[in-house]
Parts: sequence; structure tokens; C-alpha cells
Amino acid sequence: MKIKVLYFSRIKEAVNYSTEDIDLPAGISTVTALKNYLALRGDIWTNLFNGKQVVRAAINHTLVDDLSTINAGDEVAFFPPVTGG
Amino acid sequence: MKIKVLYFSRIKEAVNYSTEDIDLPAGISTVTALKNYLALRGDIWTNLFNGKQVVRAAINHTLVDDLSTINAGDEVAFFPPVTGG
Amino acid sequence: MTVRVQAEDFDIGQELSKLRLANSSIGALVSFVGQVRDVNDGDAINTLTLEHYPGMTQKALEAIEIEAKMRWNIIDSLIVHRVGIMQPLDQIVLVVVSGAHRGDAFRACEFIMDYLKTSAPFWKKETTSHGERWVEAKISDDAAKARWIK
Amino acid sequence: MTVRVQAEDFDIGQELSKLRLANSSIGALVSFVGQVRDVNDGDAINTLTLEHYPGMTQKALEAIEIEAKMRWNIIDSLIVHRVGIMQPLDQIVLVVVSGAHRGDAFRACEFIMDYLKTSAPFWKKETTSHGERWVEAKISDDAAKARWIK
Repeated sequence: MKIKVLYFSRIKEAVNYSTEDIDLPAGISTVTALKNYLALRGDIWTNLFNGKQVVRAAINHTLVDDLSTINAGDEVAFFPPVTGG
Repeated sequence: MKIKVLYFSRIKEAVNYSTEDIDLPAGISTVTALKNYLALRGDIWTNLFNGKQVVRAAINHTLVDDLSTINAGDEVAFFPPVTGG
Repeated sequence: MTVRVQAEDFDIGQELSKLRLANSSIGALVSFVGQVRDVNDGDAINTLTLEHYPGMTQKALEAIEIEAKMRWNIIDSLIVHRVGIMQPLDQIVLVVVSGAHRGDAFRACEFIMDYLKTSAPFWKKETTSHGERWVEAKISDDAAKARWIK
Repeated sequence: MTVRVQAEDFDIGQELSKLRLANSSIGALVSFVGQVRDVNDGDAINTLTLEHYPGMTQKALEAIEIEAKMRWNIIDSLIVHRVGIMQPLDQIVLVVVSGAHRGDAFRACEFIMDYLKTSAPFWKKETTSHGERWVEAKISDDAAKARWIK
């Protein structure tokens, strides 16, 4: 299924772009599964998404936890803990 | 001993003046004793100072409780619970 | 730490800016503004008169600021309290607390208000269509103050 | 309830007056202003850049305001958060809460700040004499938020 993935802050800088369209293989349907899938890209991706760094996720502009389900057409965003205010 | 007594808010209105000089008889040396002494004046004074109404006191511009000692030359103020802010 | 008791209105933006720009280690400012409400105890309010005890007011408010400064890690504070005749929507009181971080500034600002309400010698008299009346002290204000007693 | 995310500075006095004069049953306004400090983690700050997630920010801040309004008896609230490049002494964020009485307004204002700090998609990057660095989230902010979890 096709989804849109966005990156922010130090994650955006690390991967060096801010957005991509991904066509996920069958079976990748939660945030954790997507993180693991991205970690397989190696190098910086492994570093970011192997679970050793805190990477927060939002689906369709709502903060979610890693067990949340991803559906076709979703906008999934990854970013470090927020530091506004 | 001579002291100055001030009245504020509804107490000032009840006694109809805001300040007086009092020469206290020997033995009247606490706030409670002064209240009792004023209550002896009868009528409105009894009403105000017989202990049935909450009357707060300050000595020399500091809130005090009724056990506090009064000294010659003190400025003693009586008023209802405050309602600023 | 500053205390002002005055008949004139105050300009919140100006007061806040003064505190804010005075110290570049300030990260947080918490402020409280009290205003005259149009209705109290079910009656429409025409005017509100603030009486105070001139010799004592300044001293009482300064003591509250000193206590706040001793209890929390704050940088500065300001209390402006008006006296005299006011109307609904008029500003009565302003308290501003500045600090490096927000937690202590929130705590100190609320502490100052809770003590001001119960320890500073101000009294309110309202005029309504039924005439004049003194505002009664609220039990809830005593309870709010009691939370801070150590 | 209003949320604004903007690059421009804001005028606290004007924002507060707007809320204050909008409703004559308002007796209390509590506000928070956050500003850029000159030093962070021991280094002098030259600039602070606020990045955000445009599609999400407004929605996240509105959700916080709605939650505050459901939890406390307040009349209105305003959040103004700046994005872009700022310098020490610049204002970053303004939160104002109005209500009939002060207790709920204090509580709601601090709640909004604690949630904003941990749930709204903003990220700070500092430039110091050592170069650029992203600001780390603080454990103390998570602890501040945890106090409100029911």
C-alpha cells in the first residue's frame, strides 16, 4: 500500500530529505513494522530506526504510539521528541 | 499607655470614624484585651468586638493574632477579613 | 521586586515588557490580571470601590513578594494593585513573575495572588441596583492560601 | 479558543486586552510568555530557530485547548506560537486563559504549557559559537506533563 512519509528536525537532516512516497510490502502495517522496514535500508537509517533512539510518530497529524496501525494513503511523520514553547 | 487605633471598611462605617487615640488602663496589653475593652462601650461596639464577628487586627502595619501584645505608642488597626485582588 | 498601589489604570503590555527585557536569562513570565466582573452574587455591578490601609498595604505586598522569592527560583516580580472607584471590565490587579523556567514562575505567581487575597489590607465595596454592600471574604480564598502553609 | 502559529512577533498587551474585554464575566486572566534565553546548557545563544510540522501544529494546539476547556471552568484561551529564527529576548510563545476565577485559569494555563512542551510538533535549533545544535527534550517536561494524566 502507498503511504507518504515525512521527516522533521534532526531526522530530516540525517536522512537529508523531508518527505517521500513509499509503497509498503504486504505485512508492514504498524509504526513499529515501518520503523523496522526503514532500518533495513542500512547506515543512517539503521541508526535512526533500530529502536535505540527515541523517534516519535504521527499518523495523519495525530501523535501515535508504535503499535498504531497504518492504512493506505496515510501521512506518517517521524521526528525526535518535541521541544517547543 | 497611649495607642492609636484605626478602623477600616465596614467597621469604620459602623463606628463612624476612622481613627482615635486611646489611653489604655493598666492590664489591657493584648489584642483580645483591647477588643474586650472596646466592647464595653456598648451598642455597636459590643456587636463588633464581642467575638461573634471576625475582626482582624494589625499592629504597626503587620497582621497579628489576638494573643499579640500591644505596647505604648503602637498603631493598632481593626478591620474585617480582606477582599482585595 | 516592585510593588505599586495606585488609583490609575496600568498597561499590561508595558509592565510585562519592562520585566521581560530587564534580564536575558528570563525564559518564562507568568502574569495574572484581575478585572471587575459585571455580576457578583447574582446582582449587576455598577461600581466597585477598593479601600485600603495606606500605611500597611505596601509593606504587606512586599512581604508576600519576599516570601515568594525565598520559596521559588524566580528572577523578579511585580505587583500593581489599584484603589478607588472602578467599573466592570476595569483592571484591578496585575501580578507578574519572571524566572528562568516556567514551573517556579507559575507557582510563585499563584502564591502571590493567594496571599494577596487573604493578607493584603484591601476591601471591596460594590454598588448594585439595591445599593451599596461590602464584599464578603471567601472561604475558598482561605483554602487557597492554606495550600501553601508549610 | 484561538490558535495562531506565525513568524511575526506578537503584542502581549493587545492580545490580553482582546480576551479581557470580550466578556464581562471574566474576573481572572492568567498568561504565560516564553522568551529566548541568552544562555542554554552553558553556551551563549546567538539564534534560535523554531521548526514545526505545519500540517499538524494547529490541530495539536487546538486539541490541547479543547482538553483544557473540558477539564476546567474557563471562558476562553489563546495560544500564539512563533516559528522561524529568533534571538535572545525575543518572545517565543504566549498562552492566555480567561475565566471567572483564578484557580481554574492558573491550572488551565499551566496545563496548556505542559502539553504544548511535550505534544506540539515544534523543534528548536540553537546556534552558538560552537555551531548549530538541536535542543534536546527535557525529562522535566515529561514529568510536568505526567502530573496531569488522569
